[in-house]
Amino acid sequence: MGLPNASGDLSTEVEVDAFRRLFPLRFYEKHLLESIRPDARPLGRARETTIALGAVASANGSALAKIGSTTMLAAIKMEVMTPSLETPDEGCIGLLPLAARFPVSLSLLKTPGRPAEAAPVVAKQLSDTILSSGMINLKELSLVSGKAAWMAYLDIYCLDADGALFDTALLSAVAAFSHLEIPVVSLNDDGKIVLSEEQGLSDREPVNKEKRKINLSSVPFSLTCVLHKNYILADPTAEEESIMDTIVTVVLDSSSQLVSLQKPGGTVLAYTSAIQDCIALTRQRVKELQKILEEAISGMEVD
Amino acid sequence: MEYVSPEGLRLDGRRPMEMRQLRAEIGTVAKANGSAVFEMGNTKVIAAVYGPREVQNRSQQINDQALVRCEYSMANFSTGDRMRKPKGDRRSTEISLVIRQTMEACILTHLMPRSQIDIFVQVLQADGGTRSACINAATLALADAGIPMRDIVTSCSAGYLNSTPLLDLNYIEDSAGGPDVTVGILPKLDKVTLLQMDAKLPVDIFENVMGLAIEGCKAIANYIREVRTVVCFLLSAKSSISFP
Amino acid sequence: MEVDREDGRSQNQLRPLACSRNILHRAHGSASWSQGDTKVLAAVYGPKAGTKKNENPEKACIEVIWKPKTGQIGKPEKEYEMILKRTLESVCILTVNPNTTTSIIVQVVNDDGALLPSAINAACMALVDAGIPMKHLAVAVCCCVAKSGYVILDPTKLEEQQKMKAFAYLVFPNSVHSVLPEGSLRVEGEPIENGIITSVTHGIMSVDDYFYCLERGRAASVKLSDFLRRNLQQQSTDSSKAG
Amino acid sequence: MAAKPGSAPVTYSPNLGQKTRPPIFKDNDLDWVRPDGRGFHQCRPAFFRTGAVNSASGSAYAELGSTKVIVSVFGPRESKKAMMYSDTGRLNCNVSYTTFATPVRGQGSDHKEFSSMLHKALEGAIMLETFPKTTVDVFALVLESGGSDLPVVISCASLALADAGIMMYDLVAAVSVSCLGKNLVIDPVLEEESYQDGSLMLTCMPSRYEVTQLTFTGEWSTPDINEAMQLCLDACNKLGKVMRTCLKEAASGSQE
Amino acid sequence: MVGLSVGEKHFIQGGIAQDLRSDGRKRLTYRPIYVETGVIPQAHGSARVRLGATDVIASVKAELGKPSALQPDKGNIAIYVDCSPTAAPMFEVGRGGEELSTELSVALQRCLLGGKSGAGAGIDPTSLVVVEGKVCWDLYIDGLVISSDGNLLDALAAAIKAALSNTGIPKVDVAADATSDEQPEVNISDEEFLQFDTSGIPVIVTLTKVGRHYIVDATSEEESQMSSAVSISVNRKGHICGLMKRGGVGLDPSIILDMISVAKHVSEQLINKLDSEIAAAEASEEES
Repeated sequence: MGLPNASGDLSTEVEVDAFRRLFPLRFYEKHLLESIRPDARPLGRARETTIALGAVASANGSALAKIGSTTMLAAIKMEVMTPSLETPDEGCIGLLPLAARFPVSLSLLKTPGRPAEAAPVVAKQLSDTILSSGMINLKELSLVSGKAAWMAYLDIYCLDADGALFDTALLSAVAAFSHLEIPVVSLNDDGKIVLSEEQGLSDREPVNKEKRKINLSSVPFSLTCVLHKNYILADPTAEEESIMDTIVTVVLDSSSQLVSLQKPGGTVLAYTSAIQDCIALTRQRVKELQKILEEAISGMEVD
Repeated sequence: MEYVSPEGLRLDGRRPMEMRQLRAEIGTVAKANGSAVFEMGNTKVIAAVYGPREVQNRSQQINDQALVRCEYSMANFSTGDRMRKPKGDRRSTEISLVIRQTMEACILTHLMPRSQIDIFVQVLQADGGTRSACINAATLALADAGIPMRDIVTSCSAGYLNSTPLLDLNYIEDSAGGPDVTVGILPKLDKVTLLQMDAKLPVDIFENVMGLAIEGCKAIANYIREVRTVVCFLLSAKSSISFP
Repeated sequence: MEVDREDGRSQNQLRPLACSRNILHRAHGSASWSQGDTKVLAAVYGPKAGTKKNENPEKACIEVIWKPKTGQIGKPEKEYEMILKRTLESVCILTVNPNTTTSIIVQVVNDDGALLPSAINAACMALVDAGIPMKHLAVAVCCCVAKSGYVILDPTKLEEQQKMKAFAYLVFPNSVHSVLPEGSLRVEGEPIENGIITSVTHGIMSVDDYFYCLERGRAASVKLSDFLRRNLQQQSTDSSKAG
Repeated sequence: MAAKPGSAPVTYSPNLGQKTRPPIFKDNDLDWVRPDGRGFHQCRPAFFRTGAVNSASGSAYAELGSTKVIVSVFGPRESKKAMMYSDTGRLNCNVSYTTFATPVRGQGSDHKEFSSMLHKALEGAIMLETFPKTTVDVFALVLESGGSDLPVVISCASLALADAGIMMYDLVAAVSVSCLGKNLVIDPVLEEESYQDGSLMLTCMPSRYEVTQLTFTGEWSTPDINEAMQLCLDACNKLGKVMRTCLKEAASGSQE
Repeated sequence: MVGLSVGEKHFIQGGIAQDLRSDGRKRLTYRPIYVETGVIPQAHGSARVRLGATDVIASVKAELGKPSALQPDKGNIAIYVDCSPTAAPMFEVGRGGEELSTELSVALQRCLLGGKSGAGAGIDPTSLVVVEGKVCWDLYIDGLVISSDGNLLDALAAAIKAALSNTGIPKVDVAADATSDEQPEVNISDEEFLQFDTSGIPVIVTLTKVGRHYIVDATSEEESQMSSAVSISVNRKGHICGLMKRGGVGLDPSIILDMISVAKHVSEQLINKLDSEIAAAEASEEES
């Protein structure tokens, strides 16, 4: 660890930007001493978060979620399938979140190539989380028992990556599900499910008159934190994630049950107190996110 | 199903020991260093050789011999039903490897160190025995490119159906599921360089079938020599005109 | 609370452990780890020169390749690779061999529950066998929260599928034998072996359940690290005898 | 219960076959109204914004009617090792659709045809010699397809390149025209495209008055070609102005 | 990749400027075209076209299929081009060949199949329908590049035209009593074949701009010197059936209009030449 001392003399002379590039860790540590981060946030605060529902008209449900500059677009398309024999009255969620299909962040500044590599991992974690949280009752996706059920294809595109990929992906997915409007369909002569209005079958009884929205119970929300020494930094940027590599992601549902707690390695060992702090931060964050989502939904209804 | 009629005729009217019509043509691809078309009945294969030339991928360079590469591909219209297979499937990778190994064995690779020879074979029509046809076409193309070889390699297949050894199987006979013995030989040295079989066969019958295939190879070798002499003759005639 | 387990274990009891090292000749280090019927083979190649693209050349790079028992590599395997890579990176001393790559190949021989922890233990032993510099060992445990609320350790596949509502994979450092008086190696008032290297959970549990899992996992990790220590000492004396 | 690979159930979209037969065009059917009520020679209002993606060197978002496109540009950065030395820069273009861009769920894969068309439309405008040995990557993602996708992608990509500070002779504006019966319809929507008799796409550098890419499909007579090209050139001029204002606004915004 | 020295480049450019190209042709002269039909017996129609050292094969296969729901009165036609690595080592799997193949396929589809509604197509897709909305012929046209020395697109278009002239689609009888919603039974005749009307199939003329002039039928050496190129497909009536600019620098609109009129002029001779070659090839095939 000779570097910090060697840089001691330099640090007074070089400009801030150069110092940041040359000694990123020291740059951050100097900020952390003052309990502030380079983007003027206190350690425990998340970045500005916005949700825009209905970003894509061609999908049945869609949402654009933005945490800081990390941007994810989630959209759901509903298709009809024949349910499996074991679960004749259940639908299915085709979870194919292609979290980072869009080759982002290959620029030289950020850790190159991260999202493309991280995509399958984020996708797997996301589908585990959504399915194990029990957010969606698959029975609601049934149309005709044993004959037809909905398959909800969820696709997530990462438009801009700047840390906290999983949080943004989960938020966009949850928002897209809450925006989802199931089309009115009826059964035609061939035993196929078709849209009611367009086939001139409006005289027929729609199969799903009631079920136009999905009831979301116990919605999961997440917060990613970075641990460094004794500090806990909530909602890290990509730069923070790459410099301080101990990442803890906590997912809690609306009744404060733990859905997932991921800490894949990292130089810092997490002790009970740190874990407790992370969970406490997540609890606050869940409340924030719930409010943001509610506002977005009520904003939609006013329109 | 009956593959050999009581009169001793095969489905396409051949005798069991009869080979299909052979046809070869040299120098069909103008831009290649060497090229040839080889036809065995309805099976038609085109081969092109590029090289010896600088190695494209430096990491593959071999310091004491030439790098031989081979790629086999089938045209979409080469089979009865139109196929739409992606390039580079397992079968073509395997055949590429077989051809490469066979040709590598006869090329004097040590004479061309740090260089690369590419052999590309394209099947225009597949009617059984594409493997053999490809090897024969590749031999001709290599000879056309003037690449030094120990000997030419010729290849022919033979099978065993209805208790009869059959030479040079066509597609219907090939897909009957019987044994299919593909042999490649160096005719002058009288050595076998390739031998493939993928079925169960008693040893004494196998020897018979293999012997038949070797006879086929020799016949092809004679034909190939003939083609080459004609070409050489034409070439010398041409050069005598342009450089009197 | 008494819990019936199919194999008659108590809820905190681990399955019989077995570990042998240096079983592959071509690899620089190798180990097989079995925990009941779950068996994993790990091989280490390296360090070899150069890092892959996108990796920091100022540090040693660790590459993990997960080979499932059957089938192709899918998203779950990618996730395992990522977790294993991150875990091992935090255990190894990466600054010793900068600009090198160490590959760890994990072959699943049989999966009967607690697969990822077994793989981590196997990989860790293989690294020791290869002589890769490490800060400490990583000791991995699987804790399960059953539908009826109790916590069991080291579940079998059957238990994972039928009874469990959630489980946590936890990785801790091995317990330290110190010449210093008890308690000197404490961070924030907790012994170092209580720090979590890796935590992965699936399924819904309450926060209290998670902390209970942590407690149980820590207790088990002490036993596991004793086993590892004994195993390492035993084999090193074996080899010195043979030599 | 996520679909496991291999055992994925077969699904179909309920709105397949929804298309009603197109209206028949009489020779002088000028009363016909376009689906969105525009005039035949009227483009959709264009909205452009640069700097939509922070992690890219340059990016732009474009929205014309329901066609929504986002383009990000990376580079110039070091070419791949396997590439041979080149004394001019390389341009690598990639156009892909999101799975939900089209009415029926697609595969979301790369669109090879559009990728190569985008490359051809841009290569004439970029000063490749200003960044030797390096590559500029242009990634376009069609978020929602609402007709005239390729022209929008091209215009948007040229804005993203400008945003990334890549040297260009001029911006590239692109417009397409559909031929429906005897009528020429500019900037067609998806519905019009699906039953067009012919189409023409023109990309040009408005200030230099040079065509960088031009494609025709369908049968065209010479007077039609002249008319359609003139229509496109005029529209490109106007589009170019909109793009220019967008860049100016972005530049003045960043100065403040 | 064509590696040329500066001298060679000047020689090519200078020759074009003086209307005398390296192989003795004028700027608007094609290389001799050789057509051979029926080269692939397994296909319904096939042809091989040689244009100097450029050598391509086109085959036509027809399969019974179902028309799409959107256009029940039209058959489906698909064109695929494959560049064999024999033509150039560049076309090896995973190296550039696929890109060129896609580009050529798209260009041919654009030029030969007309607009989305099928108007202006070289082959009338309605002639492929057997029972409206139920059964139709799916036509698969495959092009294969065996040897490449420039101007692949023109050669492929000519080969496809020849292959379609050579194509005989089996006559199909439909069982009359089929009910409306069932798939009707069909009998494929082995003896009677239907021929296509190929007179409307356009040819493609690619004009390559080198320096201030443009040339037709460029060899690969000449193509390496191009500043831009435009491919124009023209039918017998002199109508443009498709056009695409193939990269390169920008062009003034008036130059493009000029190129179109030149292409029209050149296409007349090309169509006549090609038709007579096809007729000769067909005749020689029947003889043999």
